[in-house]
Amino acid sequence: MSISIQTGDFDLAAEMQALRTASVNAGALVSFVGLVRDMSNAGKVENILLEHYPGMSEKALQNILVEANSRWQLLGVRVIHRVGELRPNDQIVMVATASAHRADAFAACEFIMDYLKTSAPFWKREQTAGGTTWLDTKASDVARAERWIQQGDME
Amino acid sequence: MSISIQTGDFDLAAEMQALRTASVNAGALVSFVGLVRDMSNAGKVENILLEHYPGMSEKALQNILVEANSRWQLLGVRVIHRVGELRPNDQIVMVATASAHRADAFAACEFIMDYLKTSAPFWKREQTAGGTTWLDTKASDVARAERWIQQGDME
Amino acid sequence: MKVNLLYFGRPREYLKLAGETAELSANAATVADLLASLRTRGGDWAHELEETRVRCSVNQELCPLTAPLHDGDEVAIFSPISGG
Amino acid sequence: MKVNLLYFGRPREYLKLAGETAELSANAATVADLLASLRTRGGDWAHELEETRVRCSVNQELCPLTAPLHDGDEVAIFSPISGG
Repeated sequence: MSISIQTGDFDLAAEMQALRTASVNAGALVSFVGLVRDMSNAGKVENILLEHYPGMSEKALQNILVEANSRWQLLGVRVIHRVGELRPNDQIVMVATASAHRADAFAACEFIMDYLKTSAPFWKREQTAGGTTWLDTKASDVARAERWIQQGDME
Repeated sequence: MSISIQTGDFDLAAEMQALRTASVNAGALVSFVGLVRDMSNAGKVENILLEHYPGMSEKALQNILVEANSRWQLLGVRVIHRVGELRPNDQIVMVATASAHRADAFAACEFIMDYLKTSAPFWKREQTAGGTTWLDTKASDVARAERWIQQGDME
Repeated sequence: MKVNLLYFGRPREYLKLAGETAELSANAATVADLLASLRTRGGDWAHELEETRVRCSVNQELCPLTAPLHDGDEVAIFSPISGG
Repeated sequence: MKVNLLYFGRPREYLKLAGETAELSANAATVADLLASLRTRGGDWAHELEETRVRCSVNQELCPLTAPLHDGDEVAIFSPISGG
């Protein structure tokens, strides 16, 4: 399990190779990469600013990974979240999971993204020709995160 | 939508880069890579032989991708399946999806793998110290594929 | 009638045959009938082509063993699929 | 009592403040009380810290605005989170 919060870009290839090497007897690798879209509800996106809460952001991601490990058999997990100014088509976030079986790798990767979106302290400010907007939490992300709620965990 | 069935290895990095470039305004990229595990029920795996039904295998994968495209908003899909002799930790299969939103990219990637496992004509022969075995369809894969069945489609 | 027969997976290996053209009697109306006819060859044929061991496609579509056959069909007989 | 206040997202930009140490009266028992007290500064404070606009954490755990406060807590006030 490894987490990075960084301003620089990441190399998906190198990350996947490292995960594969570190995850002995893995049969399934799943990756998610989130990109800055060039069109938003407000129009053509010029850039976005990603802010986080240093200290809490690492802790929140760590908690999500601990929970994922308790729910699924994982051989490796890697999360990278970028902060700072990003442009359309830039990579924002990567979640990669390794498991013996694909069901666990898929579920854990989706779970981590859904919780990251709704419980890790990151903020996006979008800049369009019309000005800047701090984006709201998406209702669809909240709904997705709620699918994972089980009795007794992560209130 | 692009499908390859090949004996040679593939470069996940190059494939993901190509998918990202081709998928304009994608916000989410999901990839699955299946690897040869080094331990099976029969013991330590020496190698596996992957056979397919030329002509039908391409057609079966194409049908799965058409179905995926009809269910989800996809900006790009790439499937590579290797055939021939493979060794433990070798890459067997890759499915990568690009979409504006991650829900579609995740669902389509899982759907394609679940249907590939149960409806595309590929066969694995596993070699261990005890001899060779043609693997059976896994009941868990059948169950996973059945989750996607909707009234009126893909009988 | 004639069908173009292909074998894949375990039967291809154990029967040492990738394909053949089979001349069928009018009684061989389904894949199951075809299998029964092939099993009369005895030996590995009787064993490898037991209904529980094989799956089939007709004209490159997966189908149950009850699928009807027509002259010129491409019929494949194989062990359960296990790719990915 | 004293709390260490941090601002993130929209309030951090519009209040032009990353953090401060706030001295609270004994009446400010919850985050909601703290917000009410901060809103009395008027102007952008009254607007940006409306309850519907902000979310909070206490000691780096997300919590509802009804969360109780204790001396020395690290309290963060921010717009809805939107990472990933």
